[in-house]
Amino acid sequence: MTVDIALNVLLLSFLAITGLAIARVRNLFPVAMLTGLYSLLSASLFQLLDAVDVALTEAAVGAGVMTVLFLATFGLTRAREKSVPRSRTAIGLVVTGLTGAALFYASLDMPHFGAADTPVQEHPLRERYLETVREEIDVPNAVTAVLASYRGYDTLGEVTVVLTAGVGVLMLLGVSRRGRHDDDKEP
Amino acid sequence: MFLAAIIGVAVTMLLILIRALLGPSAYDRILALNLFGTKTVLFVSVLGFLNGRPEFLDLGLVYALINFTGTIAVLKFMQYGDLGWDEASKDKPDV
Amino acid sequence: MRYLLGLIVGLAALWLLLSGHYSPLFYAFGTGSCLLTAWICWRMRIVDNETVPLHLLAHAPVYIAWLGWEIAKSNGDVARRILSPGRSISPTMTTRRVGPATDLGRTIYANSVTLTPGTVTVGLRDGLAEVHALTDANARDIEEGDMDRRVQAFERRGGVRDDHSHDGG
Amino acid sequence: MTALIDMASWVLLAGGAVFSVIGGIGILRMPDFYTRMHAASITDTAGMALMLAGLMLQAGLTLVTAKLVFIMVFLIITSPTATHALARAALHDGVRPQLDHDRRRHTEIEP
Repeated sequence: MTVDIALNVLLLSFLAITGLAIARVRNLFPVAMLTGLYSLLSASLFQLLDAVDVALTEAAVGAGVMTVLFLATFGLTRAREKSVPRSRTAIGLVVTGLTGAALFYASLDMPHFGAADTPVQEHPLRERYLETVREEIDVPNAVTAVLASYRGYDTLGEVTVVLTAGVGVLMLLGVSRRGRHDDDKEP
Repeated sequence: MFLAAIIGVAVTMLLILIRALLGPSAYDRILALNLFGTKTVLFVSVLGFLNGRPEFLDLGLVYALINFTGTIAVLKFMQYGDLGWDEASKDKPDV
Repeated sequence: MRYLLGLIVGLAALWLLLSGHYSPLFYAFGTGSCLLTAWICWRMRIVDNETVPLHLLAHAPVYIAWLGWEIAKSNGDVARRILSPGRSISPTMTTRRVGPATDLGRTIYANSVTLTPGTVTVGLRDGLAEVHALTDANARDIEEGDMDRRVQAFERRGGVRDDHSHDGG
Repeated sequence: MTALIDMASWVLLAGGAVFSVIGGIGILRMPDFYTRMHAASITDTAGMALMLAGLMLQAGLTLVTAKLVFIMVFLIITSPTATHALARAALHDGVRPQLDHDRRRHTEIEP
């Protein structure tokens, strides 16, 4: 358990360093890469919390698709942050600080990690899903069954995200060169 | 012993992070970030074993691929200022 | 056709190893996804001896073993240089005419050079490889061309009998 | 036998960690971008391979090992490609290497 705590602290401090660097660097180009790094780190944190499916999504969307979208945006705009007067950054700092404090305060009400007396553990629906999933859906993973069948429409939206990732990869590897015309480049 | 391995990876990640912050050029940062990605792959792989759930290696596989596409995307952007475009398409239409 | 079959077999093996669930339903899913992928690749016309290098498969272990040994040696060397105090490096750029005849062979060569610590291929154009080496000795190894000959032999054993003369290196 | 395999896997894991840290030190110590790439390739080859091999010994002949092999193959194929693309882009962009010797037979790079 102490190992887990140490790793959590380590990853969180990496996250903090990356976050500070993102805030400080003015050239947006390294910032795009640093946000990718941030996603990889948070995905590792999710894995540490045993939420592998969330980690997968975070890695694919945060590190993969978001980087590509950032870069595509830079292709159309400038990749340098406009300098902002100090008074306005102070307002930003205050707003961020307050939001952070509110979130921290809210987190105090959350049950502890892995606590047994939470709705997740005690709700009667949980038993039903875990017991009947094999007969009803016949897939080995209960989470998959819930995602893909019991709340299939919701998942359909998420799958769209994965499709976007696929399109991003195709775009990158230059397979769809034929479809490109010069007139789709905005001035 | 997985602990020693994970500490090694973590220290490496820290060193790489320092290089990513120091720069000085954008290429140094890309190198550092690409490397940080592969270290993350090792990190999650060892972490799976450390927590006794090595089945989670799929995560490592996905990271390895994402990291590669991310790096290539960044480089493509740097070279052409744009994505999804290839030098070869100018004179040699495919198919 | 041979390459398409090879691709399907390869994909099926990949699926079987990654899936870990063996029941009729999953076999159906697996077969469907393999065939779909193979069809997409075929439609993109990228199924050929370059993307599915069946002919190199049999001889790959020998080359990989040799490459692994080379990588191990140069790893030790570069690690020593990093740890030794003072300046122990002498960065060198050099060029070498690449021996392998096919694009695939050249790529294998360039990637092998890059994979070996101490040397990085920075350019590959018109049969010339431009290499950045950490030390003068690394650069001389490239110029002597041991790896080049190995890749050529690997390529030739794989059945590419392209006997046009090279001007060596 | 199990103890022996355990021992071997520990040695591999520790070796991987050591090489990976050495590479990290190299990334900080090397004087310019191109030499840093060589240090990076240490962590990407020796560090990665030894560590994954150590994990493979722990997993034995299971699907986990197969996945580790795939990770290794992916990394071995993609890492030099990424490094090469990076080096080429840097050279193309006019990042000049600090050199002791320059034996290039052609000068493609604009001053």
